[in-house]
Amino acid sequence: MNSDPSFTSTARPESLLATALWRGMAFFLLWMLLMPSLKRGDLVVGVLASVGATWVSLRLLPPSSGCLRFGRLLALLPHFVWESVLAGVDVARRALLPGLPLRPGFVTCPLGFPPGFARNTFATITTLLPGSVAAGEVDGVMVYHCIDTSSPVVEQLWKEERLLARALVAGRHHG
Amino acid sequence: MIEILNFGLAALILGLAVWAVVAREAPAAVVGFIVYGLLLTLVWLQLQGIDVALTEAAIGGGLTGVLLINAAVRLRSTESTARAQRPSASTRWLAAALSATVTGALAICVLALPEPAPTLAPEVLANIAVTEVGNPITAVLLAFRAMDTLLEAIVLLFALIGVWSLAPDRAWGGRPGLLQQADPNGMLDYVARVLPPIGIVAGIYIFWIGADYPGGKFQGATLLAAMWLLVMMAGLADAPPISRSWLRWLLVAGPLAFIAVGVVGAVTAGAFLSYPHGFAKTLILVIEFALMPTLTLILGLILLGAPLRGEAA
Amino acid sequence: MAEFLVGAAAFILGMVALGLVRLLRGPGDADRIMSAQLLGTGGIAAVLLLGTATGERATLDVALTLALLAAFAAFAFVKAKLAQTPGESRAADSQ
Amino acid sequence: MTAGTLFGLCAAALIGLGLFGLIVNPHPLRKILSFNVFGSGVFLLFGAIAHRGAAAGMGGDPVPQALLITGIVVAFSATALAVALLLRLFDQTGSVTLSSDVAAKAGNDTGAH
Amino acid sequence: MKLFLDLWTVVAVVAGAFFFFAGTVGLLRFPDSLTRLHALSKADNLGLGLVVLGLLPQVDSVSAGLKLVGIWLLVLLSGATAAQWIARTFRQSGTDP
Repeated sequence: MNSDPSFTSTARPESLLATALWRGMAFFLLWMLLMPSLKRGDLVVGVLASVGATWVSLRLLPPSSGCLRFGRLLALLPHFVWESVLAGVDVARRALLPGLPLRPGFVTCPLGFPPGFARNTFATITTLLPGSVAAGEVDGVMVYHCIDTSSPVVEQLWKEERLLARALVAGRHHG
Repeated sequence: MIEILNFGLAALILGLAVWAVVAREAPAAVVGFIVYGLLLTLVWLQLQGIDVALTEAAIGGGLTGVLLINAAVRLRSTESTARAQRPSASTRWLAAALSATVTGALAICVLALPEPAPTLAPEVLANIAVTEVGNPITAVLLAFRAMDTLLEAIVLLFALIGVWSLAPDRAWGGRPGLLQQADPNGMLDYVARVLPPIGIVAGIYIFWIGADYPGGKFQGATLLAAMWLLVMMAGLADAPPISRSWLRWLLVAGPLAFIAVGVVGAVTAGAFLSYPHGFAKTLILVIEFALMPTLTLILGLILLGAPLRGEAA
Repeated sequence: MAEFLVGAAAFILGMVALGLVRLLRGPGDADRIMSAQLLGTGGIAAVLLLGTATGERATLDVALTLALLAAFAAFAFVKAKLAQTPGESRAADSQ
Repeated sequence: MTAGTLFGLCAAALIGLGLFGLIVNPHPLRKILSFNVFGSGVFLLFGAIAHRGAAAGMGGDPVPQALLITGIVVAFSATALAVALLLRLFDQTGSVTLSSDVAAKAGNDTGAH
Repeated sequence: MKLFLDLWTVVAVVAGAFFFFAGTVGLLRFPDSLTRLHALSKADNLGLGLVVLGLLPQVDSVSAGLKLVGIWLLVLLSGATAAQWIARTFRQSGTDP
């Protein structure tokens, strides 16, 4: 698997404790969002739930598997929301106007992200973008199903990849 | 407007039930049944039973669907022989006549229900303050009809023992279910890594809020069990061997705590499962916290089925 | 406003119910699962609309439960299918 | 027509449908599925009656609603047990027929070795 | 202000309902299963997003609004991953890429 070094070398070594604290805070925020109450019992159960969730998340996604930079992802959010609106409009047009071209097919798209968490996140986000649904990989190269193979899908995906490389830090190894 | 919605829902539910009964292939029928469960959730909302809607969403839409679809795909090869054994036309007509009679009789009963309807709601409201919980359903489940809930937990345990006892002799004490291959680049793996922590927070929230608002241990435990199953389906964790003593202790911890509280009630308050004055909420919480892990484990393990592999696998 | 929200819920349910034609006609099992997914998303939208119309906050928890389990059946289904056909499974992919 | 009456009638029809499927479907899995339709019909009938008992500011009578939750969970465990039995029968004999002569024959075949 | 917010709700919910409609038409009309998957994974996720957007001014607290958005994100995650998972299974079992 030859991946572009620029995608992996940016992974700074995250200490286990720092990751655990960040995630624990995120889960506690989620709890407060679900149950906006400051009663003592509610807070205690909330802390217990966050600790449990953090423990499970550290086992499922150890810090070495890569991370998201939430701030940068948030900055990209308007772009992706707009793109997914375009995706919906695109599909709606093709569904409702019989005259529009429909040339479905597969394209392969070599990506810089190594396999693992970062690439799966990229694939999930791009599935919501216009014209492409990720469909697994062949020999380590991503395959996309396109609704219109005459449109420049691969170039579009590469553009998104460059944007997302800022927010997604690939891990050192699989998983 | 609400009538249109209700009529549409009723029509859709009937159509899907017909499909689940008559569809040619079992997987297609099961998918219909999953959709049916989802629409039933909406019906429960329309009938003002939010607690029931939550249960249906978690169990009807989630766990039952997984259980049945798995079985339908595995048993696909047996369908053609079964189709050949279809009962004769006269049997089918007889069955149709019987079913129509039952439906007719029930419909007449529904239309002849007494007015005003008998209800226990005022009694529940008058006595709920004693239990110190805010959700009347939880008060019924753990105070007014606590015996039902205790027996239910025991029924669940017996069902699990029944499932386990179907194990072939060589696999007794081993791990339930088939070994799942991990697939590190697949999407199931991705979801099974990202979703469970969120599901844990949500499941514990649904459990905890049940004291005062719709929710409770069954719904919360179902969510937790579903997350556990997701992780096992992706091959990220294996099911524990059923001979482990920690597992068996956890499985009986809930009912034992329940019975212990009941006995305490018998001594201090004069009747089995009655709570001494002022301690109702504390004791209800003790039961809830003890039942939660038990229910999660039972609901997850019962879905995995009988042990099929030795411990080492 | 409540009347409009209930109407919208009824309309969306009607729309996604039309997609159930795929449940009847298939042709494959995947098409059937897709129509169930469509109804799942539409059902969540209907729950949210009805919950807002009645002002009952707890309906949000129903929608949350549905959303967490939305793709569960689809995953279980594909997993079961892959287990049935070991020959053509992941060998092509992940070397 | 009130929601209670409408869904009560709907429940009566579901019970009939489930009963019909339980009798005429030869495949055990389809019998389990029909049984679940039957069961949900019973629950819905119960729920419709609970809804009619709305009083004291509650949307429905909480006692039957609480029993419904118990019922749904127990029905799930019964379904799981039935499916486990069925899969075990399939693993043992390679078929899932409930017809006694065929089952006895299959049982003899596997018992031979 | 109330009128403006109600108008916002009506517009967004109607737009959301429209995308559910379009998704259904796509699911019924598109020629093959993989193309139908596009209709599923894009149109109705957008539909749900617009419904959520429309409901935001109608809920009584910020946390309820954030919960709505969170539910939408969960549906996006499960919808997009299920779509990929189905697409991959199709590619492997059916036609070659």
